[in-house]
Amino acid sequence: MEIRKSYFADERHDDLKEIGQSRQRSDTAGHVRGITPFYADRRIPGLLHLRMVRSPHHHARILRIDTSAAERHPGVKRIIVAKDVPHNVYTMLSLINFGPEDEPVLAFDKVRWLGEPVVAIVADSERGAYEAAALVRVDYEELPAVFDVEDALKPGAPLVNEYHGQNYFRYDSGASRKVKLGDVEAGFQRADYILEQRYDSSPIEHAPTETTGCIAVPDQNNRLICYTPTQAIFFTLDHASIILDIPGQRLHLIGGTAGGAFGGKVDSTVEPITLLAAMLTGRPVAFIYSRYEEMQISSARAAERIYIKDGLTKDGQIVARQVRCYMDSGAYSRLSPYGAQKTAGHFPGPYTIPNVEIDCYCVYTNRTPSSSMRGFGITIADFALEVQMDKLARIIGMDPLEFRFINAYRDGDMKAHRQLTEGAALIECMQETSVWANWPIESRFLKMSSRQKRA
Amino acid sequence: MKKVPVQMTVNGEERAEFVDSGTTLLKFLRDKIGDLTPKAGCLQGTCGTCTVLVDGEPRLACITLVEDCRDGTIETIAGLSADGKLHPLQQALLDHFAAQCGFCTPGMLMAAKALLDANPHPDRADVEDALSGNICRCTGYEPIIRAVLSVSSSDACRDTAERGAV
Amino acid sequence: MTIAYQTFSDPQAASRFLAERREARLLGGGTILVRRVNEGDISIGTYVRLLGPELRQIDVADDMVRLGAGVTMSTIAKAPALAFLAPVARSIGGPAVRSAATVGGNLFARSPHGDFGVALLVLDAVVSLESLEGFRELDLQTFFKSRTQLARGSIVTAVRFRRPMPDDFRFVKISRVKPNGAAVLSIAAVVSRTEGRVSAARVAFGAMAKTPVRAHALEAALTGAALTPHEIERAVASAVLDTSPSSDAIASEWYRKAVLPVHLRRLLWT
Amino acid sequence: MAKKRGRGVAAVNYPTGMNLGGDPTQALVHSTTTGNFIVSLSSVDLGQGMKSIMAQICAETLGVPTERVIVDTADSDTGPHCTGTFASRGTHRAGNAVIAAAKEARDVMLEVAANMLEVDSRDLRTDGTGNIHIVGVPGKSVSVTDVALAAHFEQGRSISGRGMFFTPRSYPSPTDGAMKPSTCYAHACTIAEVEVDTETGEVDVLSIKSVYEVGRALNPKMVEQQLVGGTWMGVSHALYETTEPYYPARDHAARDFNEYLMLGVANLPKIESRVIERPAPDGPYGAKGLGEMCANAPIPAIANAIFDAVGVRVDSLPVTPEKILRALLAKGNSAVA
Repeated sequence: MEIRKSYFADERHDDLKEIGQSRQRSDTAGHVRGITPFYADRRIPGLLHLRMVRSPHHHARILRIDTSAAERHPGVKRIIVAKDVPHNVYTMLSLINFGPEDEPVLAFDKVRWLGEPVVAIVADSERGAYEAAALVRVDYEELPAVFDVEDALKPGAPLVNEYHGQNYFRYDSGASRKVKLGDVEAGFQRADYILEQRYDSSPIEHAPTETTGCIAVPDQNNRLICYTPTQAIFFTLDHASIILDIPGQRLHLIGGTAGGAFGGKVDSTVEPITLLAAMLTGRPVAFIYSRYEEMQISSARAAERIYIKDGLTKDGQIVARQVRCYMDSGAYSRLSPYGAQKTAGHFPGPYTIPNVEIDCYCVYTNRTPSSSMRGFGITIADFALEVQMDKLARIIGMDPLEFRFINAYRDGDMKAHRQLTEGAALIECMQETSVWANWPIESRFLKMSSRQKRA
Repeated sequence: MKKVPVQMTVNGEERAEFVDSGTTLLKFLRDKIGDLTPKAGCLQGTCGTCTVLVDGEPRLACITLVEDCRDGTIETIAGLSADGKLHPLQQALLDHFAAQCGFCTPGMLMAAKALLDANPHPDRADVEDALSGNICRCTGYEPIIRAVLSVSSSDACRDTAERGAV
Repeated sequence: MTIAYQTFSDPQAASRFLAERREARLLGGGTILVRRVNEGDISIGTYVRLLGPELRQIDVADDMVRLGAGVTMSTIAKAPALAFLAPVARSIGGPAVRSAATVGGNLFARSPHGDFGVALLVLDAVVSLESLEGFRELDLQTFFKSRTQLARGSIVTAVRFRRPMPDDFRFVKISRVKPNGAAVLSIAAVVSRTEGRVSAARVAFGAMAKTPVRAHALEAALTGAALTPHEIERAVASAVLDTSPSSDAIASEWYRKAVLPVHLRRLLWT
Repeated sequence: MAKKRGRGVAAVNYPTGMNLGGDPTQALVHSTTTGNFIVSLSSVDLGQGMKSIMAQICAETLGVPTERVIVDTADSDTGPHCTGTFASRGTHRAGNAVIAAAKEARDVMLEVAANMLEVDSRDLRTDGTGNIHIVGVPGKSVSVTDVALAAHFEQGRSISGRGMFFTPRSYPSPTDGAMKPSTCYAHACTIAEVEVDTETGEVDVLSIKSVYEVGRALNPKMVEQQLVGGTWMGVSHALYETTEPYYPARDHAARDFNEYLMLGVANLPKIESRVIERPAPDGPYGAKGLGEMCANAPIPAIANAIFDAVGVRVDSLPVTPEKILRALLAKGNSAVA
């Protein structure tokens, strides 16, 4: 990897002693000896194991939950159902005052996705927990389910989540987070070409090699320790204290080492219930997702559907861009309403376009809730944007890289969300790539600068 | 609970223990021996984080029963640097910045050791095959492949090491 | 709550035990069974381990090969007498899977797994089966057709087959995840050529049905065909006739059928 | 066999830090008796090396070698608050907090040293190797160890500092979406080269060349780790990954690593990276977040390269051989009948 110091040389400082040096990582020596302590490496005597009884249906009413046979199973220490959870219905975004509480820790009236937790079994062995789980009887009445984001928004679609009352998250701007600049219709009028395209993605899993989980241990002084790979110690702590309805000072979270996370370990879905199990039993409890759970139960990167409509002039200016984006949040919000909002702020991409209209919807369907993942709100948008850019260039017979230079944002340009561009460097990245990869472009583009004001 | 005796050599040490019958080698190593270096990444035999050597062959400890390892010889990375000095493979991973979260690292190292024990001069395809059962989600594999190839002394393997300079 | 581990050196005794105990299962390399237990399958209560050197033995006499059911993929990959099968064995998972996975276990692997069975099928292998009724042999085609209905307590103890002429055996496994991910499909073929024509052909497919299958229509079309692009193209058109692939996480039914002739042509022609 | 090659380009930017701000992070720094420094945080190292980078940032600010800094983090009893490690915020937010804390600690350290050397602390400089010198007076210096000992046992001073970094929360306008999502953006441009098998739709990504603008590469080897690993994930996303291969249908959902397809160890393209630096005014030593961005540009670059190679567009992720083959057949471009 080469650092090309000729770019922005006057803005760089090279007089630093530690910064810019490839110091060895402090943790690698532990990694290669296998002594880095991950949460599941804590050896705690008397550890109990938690397993979930999960919904076998995508959408169903719960008629009856019978745990009596499971309770009698030897080795079972505690069965936990919704009523045992002090603050059962929560939303993680409540910590930043965002949206209604919409998700139960344990389902009680309805299940809204295949795999939703209904009953937690705490037993003295994994096997014992599995055996007891098989003895739990839950009667369901299946309900029609909806899996497609646009179907979910049609009149008459099954209502996924009653806490929202409709199958989308309601922003203060309405059904979608909106960004508007200029007048797109006027822009389309001015355009020589219009291109409207649809882009889709399927859910993607973080797939960290270490599955999500935690170990909760009752401590002295009426406190609880939780060994966790959470990406956000205090986010998880605050969240657990809300769900358990106990003051935060009773909780002591110890983490800081994750066997991969990629955004999937922000959710805090395991810590509250495991802490509760430790409180209810007075014993240390481990809840470790199986690989199946990691694949299908832990949040995914949301599937998205994105429509982009562009107005283009013959000389390569994008004069209007209209985007409708649907983020498939699954049955609950988790962090998706925030992600959809981030997407809205990201469009129309790193390009200066005078007329922009963005609508990003966070849509509820009967699938595994989605949440943050590396590139949250951006990755799929960039896929759509950059394929669209390629198509636009080809419409007018222009080189796709040169086309990007024409439209690339520069310092001082007004963005759609009304911030002036600062610190732009897209042009320089493209210049270096062009030269290095031998992708020829006209010399005028090699002379451009992100710091040069647009004419 | 039925306890059964098992005896084997773990990283050069004779071990005799009573275990629950049907115990996996992974559970045995982690819970009985206290060797936490093999990791439980999937318990399905699909990720390689629990890779150890049994009688010199790479095995997935999560789907191997300890009763099938009686009188066997088990090697984990806890034994690689037992004398306090890093094994050349460990040093190579360190030098190549070939670990990030570190969770796959123990299994990767044992898979690589199995390869080099059997074939001291592997080519790139050999290394790819050797690591093909080990999932890494952080590094993109390339630094690990190069680290393993760097341990081999053969010139041929150095030539094939680079699919490209990073 | 623990799982018993019972060893037998007499296959008949093991067979009796398995037939009597619903919760007992025969253990091979653990890739299927131990995984199921780890994942919470509580129907399994006893692992049955069949011991005996013959189970792990490879015997080659003249051109007849006998593989004990417990022979692992890594053993096959290293066996000089079975060099033609090494690419098949090496295509099955990473090295740690191969040092566990057995010949016997592979015959029970569910599609899209079980690539070694595809090779055995094309070799016209015969399966040695131990059950309450005693010892019997089944040709592999019959075995695959009936493997889900085998009497309780049936144990595969060995397979035997004739080693093909050098160069007649061909195998390809198409994986999306390289080098040896699960199969989109696999193809094994034994094609004898005489004077530019196919004198005899056996072809089997993996992941193209619930079990490995022989491609009878294709074999008929190939036999007598000239080894020219045109005639091979004509023959491979009948490849899909004996297939009924499923859709799964690796590939769809449509895709498997669409690319089977392509990979087949490449295997036969190159 | 028909294999066709093509190239595609994509250019992206990426916001650093939690969208719309409002995401504080704190750091505390103190010296031990012998002049080693402890950084107390609650930020989580996800494997990207956050702890090491914080040590480097702290060391630079204090003017001591990195190995003298220990990072103690992610214990809610001992570490001050951090919003969390996500949204490319770790280096930026925690790094700034560490700089602030280390500056405060440095000021005390220099005051103690100034007392020892009987000069004004403004006339002192650290040499980065563990000594403090009087500017312009060669040979007049004290070691950081002696300064720490003196602070503890002679001057009764705590060499310590508190740091907080906070970007005020921006609330989007309900009418036009005016908002401030981020204070700085990283950039990337990627060119992907692919080979497409027109009979099977299989794609081999041959090479990925990317240029990244990251503000400042604080530790180039660790930047490279992110770029290579992130590129791998991007290629993997582009061609392989999904938990629901028949989305929106829920059939055949992946249960394990056999079924959850990822770019295999023998599928790797040649990945090459270059870095340019335009320091962010509010970045720690100019750094921006890059760990997320590097997975993004390869995806459209590959999709565009596939089009360049075989003239079909697959506009849904992942771009599987089946989707390509169907597109080729629809266009009459495949050799398959």
